[in-house]
Amino acid sequence: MKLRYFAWVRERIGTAEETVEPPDSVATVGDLLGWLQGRGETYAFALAEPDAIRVALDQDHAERDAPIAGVREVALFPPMTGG
Amino acid sequence: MKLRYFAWVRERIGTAEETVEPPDSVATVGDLLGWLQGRGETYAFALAEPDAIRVALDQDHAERDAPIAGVREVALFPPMTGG
Amino acid sequence: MATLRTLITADPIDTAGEIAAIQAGRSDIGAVVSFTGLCRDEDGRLDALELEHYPGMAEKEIGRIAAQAAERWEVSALTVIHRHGRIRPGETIVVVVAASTHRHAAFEAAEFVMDFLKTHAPFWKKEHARDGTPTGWVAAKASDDDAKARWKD
Amino acid sequence: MATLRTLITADPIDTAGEIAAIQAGRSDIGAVVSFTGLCRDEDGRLDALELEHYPGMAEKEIGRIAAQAAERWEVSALTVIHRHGRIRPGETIVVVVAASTHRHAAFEAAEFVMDFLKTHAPFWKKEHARDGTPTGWVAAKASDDDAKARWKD
Repeated sequence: MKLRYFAWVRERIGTAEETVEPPDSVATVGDLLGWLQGRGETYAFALAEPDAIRVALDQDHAERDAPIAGVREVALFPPMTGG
Repeated sequence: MKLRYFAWVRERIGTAEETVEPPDSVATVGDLLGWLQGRGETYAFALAEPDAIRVALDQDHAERDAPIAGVREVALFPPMTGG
Repeated sequence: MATLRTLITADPIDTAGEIAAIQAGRSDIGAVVSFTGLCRDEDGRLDALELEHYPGMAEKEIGRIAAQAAERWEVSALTVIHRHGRIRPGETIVVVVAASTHRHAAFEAAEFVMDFLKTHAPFWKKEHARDGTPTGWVAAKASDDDAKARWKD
Repeated sequence: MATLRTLITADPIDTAGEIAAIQAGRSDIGAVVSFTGLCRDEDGRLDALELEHYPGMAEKEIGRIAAQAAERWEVSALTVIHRHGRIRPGETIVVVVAASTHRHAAFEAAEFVMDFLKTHAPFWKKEHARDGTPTGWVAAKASDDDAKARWKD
């Protein structure tokens, strides 16, 4: 599964994208965020305030309870500020 | 007092402006409309539907009960359709 | 203090020029909303609209509406231009441009101006048909009164 | 069927050209509303904004928002263009142009697009200060969430 990070999430994690293989127990967006927080200091820092993180699955906005099975690209980013 | 007519009020009365001297008993906009209706067929026709007539006193919108004493210019016209 | 520009004119209206002018030389504006009202051809039936107005009162009324909008919303600048005379399909009848720091003030001010202009500014439209059938005055729409009514506090 | 045009671009946006294009060659349009979002200089403090976006999703999301607006209101045409990359004060970040027969559809469609674009389109603004102090990401505004919420049926 490909992970993409934007804005300060990208800056805090220190990379724009990476490929990961979460264990089978990681079934939802919420599970994935919890799992990522345990991957190291930069992840814990970037995801410290879960409410400030938005998630897209294959380029569609997704809630915390959305299943990630079969998803190819997960994006994590702060609330949007365009326009 | 100068009277000015616009749009179909002007066309029905047959003139764009005229000067009149209503009697002292004509005190309000409503009185003036009633008095004008008695001035002839074209006036009666133009003012037959009083609800369709808007009035401005010295270029300000006015209601039927507005006094006309001291007013120099009274305009009669249909509901506006600009914009 | 908002910069107000109001104009009644028989000349063609340049919407792009008015938008450019309202933001020229300033970098405190974050939002510009423009409204352009155009003459439609009514499915090919219409040759032209004739816009009659009440000179003097038209200027006064549009100035008053613009001032009210600028008092009610935080706009940096507001432009209102209304044309009179003969107007062909595709040509511009009215332009409103509102500039502000944030977008809602600009949207609301422009809509408010249009709603009051429709019901309060002394202009009347007469249709000239393409096939020469008798011309007619456009009737006022109840929906315009409703639109105006919603701005009551 | 409304004509939709959506674009994400690094090039400067030509608001006047987009307004002209939406009404070119048609005489069934009675109302055109444009919204232009501009980069402010924040009282001279700002040197530039950097707009980061999520390529692919940004196009998809803006297309979706435009389609929703066109479904909800009777618009003849709707254009939404958003810029990314480095943008200087006074330059345009976003343009929405809505054309319709009557004005309310155009006003509402343009406002709806902006409210959803602010909260749903994957763009992020970073400020570059003129005096070289550390740059910062612009925080999302609760007022933008409120603005979006009012479009619920």
